[in-house]
Amino acid sequence: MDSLTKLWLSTGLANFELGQIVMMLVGCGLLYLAIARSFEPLLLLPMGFGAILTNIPIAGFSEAGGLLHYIYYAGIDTGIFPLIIFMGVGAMTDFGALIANPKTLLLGAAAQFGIFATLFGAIALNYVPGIEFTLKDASAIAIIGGADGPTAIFLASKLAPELLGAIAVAAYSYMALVPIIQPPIMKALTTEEERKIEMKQLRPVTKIEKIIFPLGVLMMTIFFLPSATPLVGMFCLGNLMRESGVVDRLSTTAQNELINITTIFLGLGVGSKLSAEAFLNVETLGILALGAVAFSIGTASGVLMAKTMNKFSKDPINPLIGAAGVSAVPMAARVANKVGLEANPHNFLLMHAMGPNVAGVLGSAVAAGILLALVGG
Amino acid sequence: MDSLTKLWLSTGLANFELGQIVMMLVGCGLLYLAIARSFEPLLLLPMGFGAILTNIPIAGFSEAGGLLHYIYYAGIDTGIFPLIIFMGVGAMTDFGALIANPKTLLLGAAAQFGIFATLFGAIALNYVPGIEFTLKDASAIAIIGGADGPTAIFLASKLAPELLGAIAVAAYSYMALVPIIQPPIMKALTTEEERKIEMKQLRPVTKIEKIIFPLGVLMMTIFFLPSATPLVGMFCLGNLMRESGVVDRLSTTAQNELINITTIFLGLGVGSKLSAEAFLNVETLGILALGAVAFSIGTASGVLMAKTMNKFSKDPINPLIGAAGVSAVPMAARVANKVGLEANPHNFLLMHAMGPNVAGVLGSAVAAGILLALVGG
Amino acid sequence: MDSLTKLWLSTGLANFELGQIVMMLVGCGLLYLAIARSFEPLLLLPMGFGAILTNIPIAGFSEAGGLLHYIYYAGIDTGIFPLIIFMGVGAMTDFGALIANPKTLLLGAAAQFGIFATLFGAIALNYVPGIEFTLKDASAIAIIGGADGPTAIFLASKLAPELLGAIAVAAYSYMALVPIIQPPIMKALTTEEERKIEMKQLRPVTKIEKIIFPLGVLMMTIFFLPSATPLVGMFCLGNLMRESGVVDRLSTTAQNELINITTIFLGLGVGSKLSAEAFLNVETLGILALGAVAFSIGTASGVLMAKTMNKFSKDPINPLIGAAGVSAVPMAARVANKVGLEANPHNFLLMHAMGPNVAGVLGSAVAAGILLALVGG
Amino acid sequence: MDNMQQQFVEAGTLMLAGMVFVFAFLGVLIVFINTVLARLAIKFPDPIVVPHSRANKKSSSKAKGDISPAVVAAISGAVKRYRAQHGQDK
Amino acid sequence: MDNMQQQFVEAGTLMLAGMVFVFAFLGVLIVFINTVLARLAIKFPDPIVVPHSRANKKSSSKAKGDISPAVVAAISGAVKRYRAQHGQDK
Amino acid sequence: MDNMQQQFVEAGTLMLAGMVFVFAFLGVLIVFINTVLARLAIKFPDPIVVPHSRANKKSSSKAKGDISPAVVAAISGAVKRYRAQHGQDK
Ligand code: NA
Ligand code: NA
Ligand code: NA
Repeated sequence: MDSLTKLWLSTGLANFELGQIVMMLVGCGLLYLAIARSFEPLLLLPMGFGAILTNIPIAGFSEAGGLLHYIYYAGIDTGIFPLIIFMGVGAMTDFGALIANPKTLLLGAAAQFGIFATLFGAIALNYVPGIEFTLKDASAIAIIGGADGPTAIFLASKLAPELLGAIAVAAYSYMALVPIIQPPIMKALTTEEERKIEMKQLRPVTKIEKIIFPLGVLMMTIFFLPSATPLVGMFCLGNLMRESGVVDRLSTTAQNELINITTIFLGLGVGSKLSAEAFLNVETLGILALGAVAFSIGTASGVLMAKTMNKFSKDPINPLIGAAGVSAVPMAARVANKVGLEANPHNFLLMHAMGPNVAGVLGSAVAAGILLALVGG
Repeated sequence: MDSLTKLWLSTGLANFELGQIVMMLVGCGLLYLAIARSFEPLLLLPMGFGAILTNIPIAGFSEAGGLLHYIYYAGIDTGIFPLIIFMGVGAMTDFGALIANPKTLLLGAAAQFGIFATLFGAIALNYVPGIEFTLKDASAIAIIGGADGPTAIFLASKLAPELLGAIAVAAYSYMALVPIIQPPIMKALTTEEERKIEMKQLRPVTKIEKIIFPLGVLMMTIFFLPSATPLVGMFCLGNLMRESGVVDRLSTTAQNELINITTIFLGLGVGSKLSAEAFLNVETLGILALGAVAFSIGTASGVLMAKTMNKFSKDPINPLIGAAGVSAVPMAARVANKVGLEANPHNFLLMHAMGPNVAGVLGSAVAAGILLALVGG
Repeated sequence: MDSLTKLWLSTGLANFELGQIVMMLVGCGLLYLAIARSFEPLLLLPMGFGAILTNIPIAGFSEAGGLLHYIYYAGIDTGIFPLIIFMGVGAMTDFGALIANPKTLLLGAAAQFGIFATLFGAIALNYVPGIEFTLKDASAIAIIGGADGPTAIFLASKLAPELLGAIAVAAYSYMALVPIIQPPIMKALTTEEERKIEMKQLRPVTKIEKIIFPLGVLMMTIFFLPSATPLVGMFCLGNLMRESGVVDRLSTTAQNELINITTIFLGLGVGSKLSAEAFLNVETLGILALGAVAFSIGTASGVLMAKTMNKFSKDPINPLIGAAGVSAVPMAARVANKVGLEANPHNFLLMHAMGPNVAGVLGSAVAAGILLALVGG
Repeated sequence: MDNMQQQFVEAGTLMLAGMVFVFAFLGVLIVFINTVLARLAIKFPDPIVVPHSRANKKSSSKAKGDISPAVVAAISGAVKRYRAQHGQDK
Repeated sequence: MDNMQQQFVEAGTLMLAGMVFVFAFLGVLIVFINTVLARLAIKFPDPIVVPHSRANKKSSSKAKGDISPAVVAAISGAVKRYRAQHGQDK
Repeated sequence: MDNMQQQFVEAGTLMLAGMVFVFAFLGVLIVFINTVLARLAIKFPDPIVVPHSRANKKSSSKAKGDISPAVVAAISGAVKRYRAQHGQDK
């Protein structure tokens, strides 16, 4: 009988707390979004699974000696996993469209207004009882507006690790929701005529430009914003490996096995931050609300910037591509293309939208660097 | 001359101890089994090599600062390597046959009697002078009967790290010997008529069943046996990645590069536990003997359970597939198929034996969890 | 304004030191050599990039908590990365040519004179003011003559970590320069007649020989030089995985993804040692000079040994293949082949030069072991 | 040996508790498969993949030696061209 | 709430400084692309890959159903051999 | 400079000991290859892979433009079918 009692006391049923059950359901919700809805499944599946594991009573996944504990402290607390992901993303990114039409960098810049406006909004939320965001917290939340997962995880792990789970959930959920969030905003801010605008074909870009571009970006980051060099540096390393053409085996590995391995563990590690204490509170609701605001403002700023540029530009600019400035590569560019096609079946904006899209990645890495420099100290 | 003396004193020849030489021969024996006999070469080759390296005098592979020391403490002492392997095995496992014929889970349950009977036997061995197994030791030894390498390594690293080497050697050796150990037992316990039994074709299994199954297994483990969730959880994560169909690149990496990398280091790390002090003693002989007993009892229980079920079942059950309940995937299922074919050339049992085979993996993970819960505390 | 001041103070421009700028230019130089000149790009590209990153002011890549800090201390300080690379190189190496013509081992031995002569030279450089090499430093520098990158990094990390950056730069640069350094020396030391010598076709080598060879090499290293067993052991493990034919999936992973991942991080980690304090001094100039001397002496010794052997050998030996004894696999063998073809368009030395070439790898690993045993204590 | 006896009792208890638990656990899993999964399978059947007369194609190509129609078309074209170039078979 | 006001001022300053900086940074990048990269592109144009009448081939093969000349050559040989072996068409 | 001299002596000793050792080590390896490996090669020769007239096939296919027999068979079938379908060459 002693054994049976011991066995019963060692069951989950005898030890569950309500918060753990709720968080497991949250984890199941993330799995549902990942599997049934194909919402960013590469990260949400391991993240949802990690959320379930971390909330198992007794098992101690996230306590000293537990698997998720090791993963979190080795890979996320150190910033190593997001940086490896960023290297892989860099190795997957083709800056050709951006170099061919550099003006689109301004769209990537404008869309970052989503970040800074959200920062303001996060501070305003302090009026709500139960919410108390420091400037660091607010900065980590605001980066959701950058629509870039690894950037958000990296910044949150540095500025507000206790909010990391909620921030990552919000960032990836809204990234997956881009095809739903963006089109109404894009349509509301543009006229039918504007959406019909066809753009000039892009010029071909030479190999030397593509090789020097990441180095130029890195140099500028070094000169003006060293705090962004971890993110930008690893991104540029990946891109240089890709474009140099002399280390194809490293580039291929960075784009495939290495990023895959890291993604599994990054997802598990982020999921391990979805504990009841850290997630089940008013602040999480605030973060989710702010995330939606951030994406909307970012989209709007990008579109409005593109409208303005179209007025002054020699070559026509379809305002829709401004929405791609929030990054969320390549989904946002595809959304711009789709909305454009709806207005004009001959209007192929995909390549033109890739410019602001990758500009948005740089833009939000720069914004993250600014926040680290000014708030992180 | 001084240099020459120093050089001589730094040779292996001047520093060998007998135990080290014997253990190197053991390592060579494992390499021989792996290469010439194809005995579980994926693990026995690196394990044998690790055994050689760890016994090199002066080189200090397993001392602080040595390569095997890092590997062991980072990957095995923490349990990370066996868990990654388990995730990869999960990503390789198709539960279709089990879902189509869930009764076979009982065969996987019955075969675990090999584990618990061995536990009893290990305690009995304490009558032998020179052997003194605690209940923890006995539990770690008993898990050999689970016929599942990573489970055995995981449990031994938690309950009896000093026996890890001998346990891993026994587990993998007997797993490789399954085609030799099992057939006589299977034939002794069945009649020619029973072996000829053909089974009904399995029904097709839908995608939703395959997706929900790992989640259901995980939930049950959480409810009833949290101590098994590291093993079962990672296994189910791998299986979910496989069946969900939305993260194929993660699943592929888990089944290939990630499991390969981990296997190399797991083998080396386990080999590093094959030092003379830990291996050259009566206890190792006891472990080897108990391992053989464990496999035999597990096989017999599985077959006898299948015989019994066949008597009460509507659809005929060939008792041979009970032997596959020990796990040792997919070897034991192949053995069942082969013995079946010998009795009846039209009798293809492979798919039917895969059910108890994967049930055995779950069964031994559950058994490991019970031992951890009751003995590990 | 406060923010703007803070932002300005957080720029790189406000914090640059001259040494950092120079070292970034050195990093750019390495990138140039890697990309535009294809000089050992697999290592020089990440190394050059690491050199840039480590010299960014404020960013703190190589300080506690920085990415390169983690990489260096986890992978290079421990010796793990070079050993994994060595395993991969072992899995890529075919010892067939060496086994078919074992005499070529003597060429691999002779070429190591480049190492030991350079050790003497490094001590002699202590006469130069500003240079003060201990015997450990001199040994770490001398190993450049081994023309084997991972061996040099491994030894330098053990004997003279503060010189690691300069040693790695020298080793890889000269390895890339082998097609320029070697031919004049080879031509100066051989007659036109000698270069025309055609060699007997190599006998086929059986599988069993290829399997036992790495084990034999390991056993001899254990007997006579345990301090070389980390390098030789991992090399032989890789080779055994290759030749055994039973673990092809491990061998393939060791030759591809695992070595690629490790190469990226090894390069970054080595680059992180290219700080201004460690690199911008007279000692670096001395190391670069000694490296050139080492390669030249190694080449010359190999050729002279081959000349001598040709006089006493029954079968003709083309002295050019002696130059391949420095290792730098497979470049040095190709150089021998090319110079041979220039003298005699029917003279295909590639396979014959592979013997001394891989012998050179063993030779320099042995030399590294000797230095570790006699100087490292 | 009082100690041994106690150990045997413990081992025996473990054996009993363990086997009961394993059977219970896997038994519940059977129930889970037969109820939850079975219902799910009915509610969410796999989409039926319309093989758009793939079977036909397969059997016909098999009858003709496993050459796919695409290859046949390609070869037919090639043979025509060959003849045109070489002026044969006219 | 003095504290809140101060936080708003800080947040506002951050917003201003941040947006100015982001635009300045990406703006300089535009200049970089339009000057440095543009000049490099002129100085080091991509090597022109001579398509050795690939265009011709392509169009011709398209006209004839997308069969490459190499395949045609192979098939021609095969047809010849087939005839030789079977003694047809003589 | 007494210290320098001592260092030179050490370096010289290292050079001597090192080169002797390297030659001895690799020399013994030669002996190992010539004795142990050579004997093993005789005792365990590689299984002779019967190339089932692969050599013939190779040379014949080379003579006919490197088309494998399988492809020829496939094409032969295709040609036959083509004729059957088009009623030519009868
Ligand atoms: Na962005
Ligand atoms: Na089992
Ligand atoms: Na060498």
